[in-house]
Amino acid sequence: MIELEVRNVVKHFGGLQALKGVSFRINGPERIGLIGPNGAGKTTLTNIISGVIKPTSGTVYFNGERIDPLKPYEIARRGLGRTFQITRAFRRMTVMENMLVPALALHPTANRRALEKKATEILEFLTIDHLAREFARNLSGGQQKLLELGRLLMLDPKLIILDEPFAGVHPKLRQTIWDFIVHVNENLERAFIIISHDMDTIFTLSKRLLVLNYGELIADGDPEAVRKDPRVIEAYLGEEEEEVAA
Amino acid sequence: MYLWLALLWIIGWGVVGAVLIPRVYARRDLDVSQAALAGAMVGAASGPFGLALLAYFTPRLDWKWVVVPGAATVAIFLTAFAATYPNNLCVSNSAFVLTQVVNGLVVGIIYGLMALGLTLIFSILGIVSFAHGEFYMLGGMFVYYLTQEWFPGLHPLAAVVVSAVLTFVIGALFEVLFLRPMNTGQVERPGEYAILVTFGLSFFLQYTTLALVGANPKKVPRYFDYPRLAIPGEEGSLLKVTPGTVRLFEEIVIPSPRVTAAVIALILLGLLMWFLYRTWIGKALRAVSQDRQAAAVTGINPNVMNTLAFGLGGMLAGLSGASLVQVFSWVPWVGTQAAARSFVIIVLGGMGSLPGAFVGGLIVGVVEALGAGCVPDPHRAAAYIPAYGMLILVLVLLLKPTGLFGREL
Amino acid sequence: MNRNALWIWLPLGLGVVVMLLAPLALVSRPYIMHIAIVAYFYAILASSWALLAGYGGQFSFGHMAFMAIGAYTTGLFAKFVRLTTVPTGVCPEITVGSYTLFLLNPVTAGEPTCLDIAKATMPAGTLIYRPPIYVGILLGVLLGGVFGFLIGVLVLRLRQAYLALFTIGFSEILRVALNAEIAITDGPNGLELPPLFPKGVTIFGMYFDATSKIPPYYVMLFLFLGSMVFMHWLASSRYGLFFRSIREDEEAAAALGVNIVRYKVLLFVITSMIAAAAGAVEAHYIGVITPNILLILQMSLVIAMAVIGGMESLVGAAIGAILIEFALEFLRQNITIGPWTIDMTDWRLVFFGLLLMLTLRFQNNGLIYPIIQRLTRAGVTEEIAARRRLVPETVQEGEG
Amino acid sequence: MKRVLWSVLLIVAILVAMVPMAVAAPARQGDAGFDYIVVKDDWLSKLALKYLGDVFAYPAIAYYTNQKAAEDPSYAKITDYDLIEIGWKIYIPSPEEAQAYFATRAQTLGVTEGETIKIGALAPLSAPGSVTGGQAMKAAFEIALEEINEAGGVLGKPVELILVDTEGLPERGTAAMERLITQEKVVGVVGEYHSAVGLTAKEVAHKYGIPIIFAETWNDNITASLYPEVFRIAPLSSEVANLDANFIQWLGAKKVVIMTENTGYGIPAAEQTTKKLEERGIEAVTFSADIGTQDFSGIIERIKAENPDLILVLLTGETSYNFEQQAAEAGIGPQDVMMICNQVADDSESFWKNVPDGNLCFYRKVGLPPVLWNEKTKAFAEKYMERTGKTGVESYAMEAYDSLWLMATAINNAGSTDPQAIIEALENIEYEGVLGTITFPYNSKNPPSEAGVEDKWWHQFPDFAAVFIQYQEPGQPSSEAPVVYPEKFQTAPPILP
Repeated sequence: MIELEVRNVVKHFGGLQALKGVSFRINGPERIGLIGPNGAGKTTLTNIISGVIKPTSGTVYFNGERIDPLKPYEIARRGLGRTFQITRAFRRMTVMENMLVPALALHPTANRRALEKKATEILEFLTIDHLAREFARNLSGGQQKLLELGRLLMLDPKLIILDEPFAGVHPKLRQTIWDFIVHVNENLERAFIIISHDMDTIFTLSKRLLVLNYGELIADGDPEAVRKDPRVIEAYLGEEEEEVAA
Repeated sequence: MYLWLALLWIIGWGVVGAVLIPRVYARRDLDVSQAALAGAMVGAASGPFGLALLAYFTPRLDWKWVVVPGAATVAIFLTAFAATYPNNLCVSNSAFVLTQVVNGLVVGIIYGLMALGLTLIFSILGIVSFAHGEFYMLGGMFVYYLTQEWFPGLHPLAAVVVSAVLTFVIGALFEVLFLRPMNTGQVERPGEYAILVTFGLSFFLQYTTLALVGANPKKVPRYFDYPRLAIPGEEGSLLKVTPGTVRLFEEIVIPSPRVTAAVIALILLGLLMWFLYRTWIGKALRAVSQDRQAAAVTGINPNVMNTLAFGLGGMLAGLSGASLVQVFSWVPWVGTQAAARSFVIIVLGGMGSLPGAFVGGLIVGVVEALGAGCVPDPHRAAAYIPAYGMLILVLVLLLKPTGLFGREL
Repeated sequence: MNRNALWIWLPLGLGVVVMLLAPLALVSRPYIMHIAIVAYFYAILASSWALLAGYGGQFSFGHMAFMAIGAYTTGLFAKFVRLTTVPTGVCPEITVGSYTLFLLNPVTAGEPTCLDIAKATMPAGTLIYRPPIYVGILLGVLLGGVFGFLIGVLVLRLRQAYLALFTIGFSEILRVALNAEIAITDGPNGLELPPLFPKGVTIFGMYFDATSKIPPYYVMLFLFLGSMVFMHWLASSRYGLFFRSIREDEEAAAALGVNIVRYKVLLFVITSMIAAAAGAVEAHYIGVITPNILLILQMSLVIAMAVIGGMESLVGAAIGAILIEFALEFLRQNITIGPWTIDMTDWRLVFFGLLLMLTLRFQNNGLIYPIIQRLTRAGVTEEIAARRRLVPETVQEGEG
Repeated sequence: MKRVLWSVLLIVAILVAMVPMAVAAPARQGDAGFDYIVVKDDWLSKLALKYLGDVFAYPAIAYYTNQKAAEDPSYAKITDYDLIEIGWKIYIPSPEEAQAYFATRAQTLGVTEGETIKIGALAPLSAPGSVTGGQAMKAAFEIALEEINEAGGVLGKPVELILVDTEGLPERGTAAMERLITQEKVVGVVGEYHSAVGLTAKEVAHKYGIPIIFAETWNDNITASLYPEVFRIAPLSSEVANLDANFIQWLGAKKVVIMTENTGYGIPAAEQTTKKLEERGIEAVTFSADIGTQDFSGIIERIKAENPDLILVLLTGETSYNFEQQAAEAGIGPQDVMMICNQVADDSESFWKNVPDGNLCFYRKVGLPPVLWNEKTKAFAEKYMERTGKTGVESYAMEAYDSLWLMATAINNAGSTDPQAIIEALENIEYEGVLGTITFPYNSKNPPSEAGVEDKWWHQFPDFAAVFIQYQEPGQPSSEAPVVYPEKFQTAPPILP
């Protein structure tokens, strides 16, 4: 069962209203794109769902349980994984150690060898298994992104939120990431929320799109419908230049 | 007896407030940034009554919610103190209290100058220099050697200037050799590296000085003998000056070297403000402290600014040493306590805040003077001097880590 | 066991054997034994600090304070707590069964304690016991843990320089208080403690008196080896991974399900208890403990040992500590007043400071750890290169 | 790889640096001397290490080269050990020749070849100890050592003094004693400044049965434990308190403030003085401060409010200077109320530099008053002031000097290095030193309990003299400052503020 329900989430930062009552539902292994201009509230929404910040009002339910008052690690253990906008591999730990942290956090008493085997399989899929004993700091930026994805999978999450998974990644590695997302989504049946500024990728990759603008959810539907939505067009008018730069 | 009860009340309810109020506020989705401090203050001042009201109504907490109960707490403490020790000089003798406060303020200005250097370094480089005390020590040592050993007859003020240049050079050199690699990615853990390497520098400077100059205490004669002066007249004068002392209202006596040191410190403060706010380099420094990247884009070389800031910071410590070497006897380990005091001041004032360092210096000066003056047991009063500041440090870090004027952590 | 592992375990095993057998060779050279005991003491402190700061990223300057808490707890316990068969009636006391546990009152030298007063009224033949030493040591360890817990909870929000300053503050307050409260702690004169084995001890039929260095040598050595084994196990278990992930990136670790608060506090508790244990044993061995061990100088010695050995390696820090303790002692030896004088008392700490700075600048991981790492990670680069060829589709370089 | 190389290099460098200190490299035997042409980067000590196995053997090279140069001008003449030029022809002696040179040189110094007699010395030479005191004691030890060896050493052998830094820390004191006795095999130990260190050092001395003569540790308990090995030529803290109290009474003070340091010396001294003053009906209030306190302004205001007739300063080192000068600046200096400054004031140059307003300060000087100085005292004072550049002789320098001479004399009297014999010799000694005639009347033949005195007199030099001196003119050297008390030594009446 994968079911996320965000109900009327509002978040204030001082006088600034970052989210003005956002509600949506995810049911099943969906592949969702979350887009919006800069400052639309995408990262705030992710942080609220993953428990890093608390909403001013509103609630978040995950698989029938209210998760917004929980601590980030409790939410993570319930199967809700996320990455961050910048790469945050544990730089002075080896790739394999990176992979083991979430696995052992989830299953403290699990057989380490079995976990390593599982990690190796994931790394193989991500084409970085030969680097297992290398320190993460010695990996290239793209490889670190791959490592983050693999590490997240070790948490065995039902819902994965990826913040800019393609930003600054070499085109060849980009394909690996893409394949990985599709594979996990379709074969392992995990839900994805992908945040990206890269319109081409996101429109192709996701099956459903959420569009945030000034803290409001202005569109929710399949990519084709969203593309034609006048409110979305209006929100993005004149923003194209910046999007490319980002 | 009353005092202990009051302390028990203050600490007990303060802790309860500091723990409970943030939780209540968090549960109601309210801003919790001030909740711990305000909770502690309200709890300390009014106990369960105030806390219950606060928890029930959860008003928006601004500075009033800290200052008013804070003042009330101080009032409770003072009342209990007065009731317990009615014969204590701090209760019965207002001239005594005033003298202590003035003395504390005078010394506090100089403490503030030294802490200013530390806070300047923090605001530009983002590190705390643990070698700050050694620059203070060196500043004094240079003045001593310049005026007493190398060039006898050199005017002390000239020596102060030379010593400032020397401490600046040492600071800048150290920055180039040991701190610059932090910014070029040659160092794995910049934050920890900075703590340790400045620590090593402190070790190195202190023991090198000891090995070179020995342990005999050194001191420079007072820089200026003041002219004899009495305003308005000898009898009932408001201000009376003799070569060695300055006397206010007949009651408050300040030794003249301290006044000299404080005046030097104030002039330097003025110069520093002019430098930071009126010159191009100063503006560039402030720009770097606000936003490194943006500053770099406008053509400011952040590496040069780092060197400049560390040199300036060391120089400020050196200058406070140079102005105090006529007040205190000087030995190679003289910087240790001064450095500890600077830490207290910048934490209290807010790390990286220039006005904070100055105000913090004044507060610490007064607190130490009052602590030494008022703690009833004469045995403990002075023995605990190093602890008064540290107590402030620990409390500030627990209740309001950003200090009085600090930016968010 | 592969070749690499052999290269690590062989020297380590040899080292342990040497340490175990050293007293045979050193039995007539108690001074070397003494340095060795002190070296193990510093090794425990340096390696537990390495666990706290190198693994956990908690840059505490209060490690010596926990050590002092252990030492003073057992010292005060030995000074003030007595057991007797008859209630004293004047001392604060609790009676359990036929025994009464009571506290002596702090008095200035020369005045009678409550026990002296009570003795007058006690029936003849009343036995008064000092509670065993190990109880005091255990209490010290326990109290070290309690303080570690408190400090750990208090510093949760503080990072790097803030944490360093907070712990300096804590340790200074403790030092000043121990200095000033002379009636209780004997102030700067130091609190005197009974030896580890006040009545001597018999091991394998051999009797060692209270002043013999052999029993304390083994006590300290086993404490050292025991804590090393324990810390090594901890560091290589999941706890070690969690500690290091917290050091690297707290937020990311939390997002991966690591309970940061719990492991941070746990880390403080464990390392404080180890430091307290070392302090308690050392204090009984030396026989006196003064507040001066809390001077920042002493703390910086421990930190420098860990840094020079290698902060990210328990073994590296321990070896660094042992080497430096011996080096400092031998360098100190050079002050001979004969025809030639080289004054190492003055210069030895200068060199030490210079070494610390140079190590940090050019050899970030310390001097010992890279060697260990070279052994543990021998072949990794080759292995990666070899396997890369087997996986041709690997994309070479991203553009991070 | 590069990092490992660095590590190995650094470690090797440390070890290499340690090796020559731990073990002196053995001299190579059987080689004959030879001529040598100086090349780039040579210097004498390097050659000495290379060919003679001893970095300090370079004077031998110079000696033999100069001898050859006298006959054969192709050899260079070495006038400055630090200056040799490339191309010079010098003569490197064989190790035997070098040894022969040192043996003859030693003989000219009155020292016979062969093993030395080792005496240990304790002094605080680094912080937190009182480095000022330690360095003064060290200078005095050096003078005594030179004199002893010039006079032919002890039992016909040269004395080797092994001075160990105790850092003022009791635990370091234990370690230092362990090292001296078990590692260096010293036959006796002298010195120490801090009472806290003395208290632990005496335990180690007792454990190994090695005699120790304490120079400047005043704590009564050091001798009161009745250890046969422990002797002391420093005054007893309680007796000093008595002297102070007598002086204060004589001055006519009614209310006294004692400003003491928070240490093993200061606290008991203040307590004892208070007790003695109370016996005389004089009120006393004690303030105490941490060592290293700089700013006394708060405390000084409180002292002012107590309105004392006299302030007794039991702070030491730079802390005492800080207090005295700040008190003077705040209007309760020695020119405003009577002040007994700390004995460090005896170093008048340092005193006047640090306490320019310190005129009329009294201070207690342990040791003979200058009028009673014997030849030995005068000779020592002259040497000491020349060596240190000071203008006075601190009592602890005198005590350090006497303690070493006393030990040497006792060994000579005993005729052996057996500790028991030395202890016996010390018990019977009557030694003329810079402090006067030193004896230990309360000993195993005359224990304190039988002699009817307190235990603290055990192995204690009882006739320690102490006088009170007053600076009566600003900038006055301590040698010219008059003795004001006791009256039988008085050279000028006290000037009261």
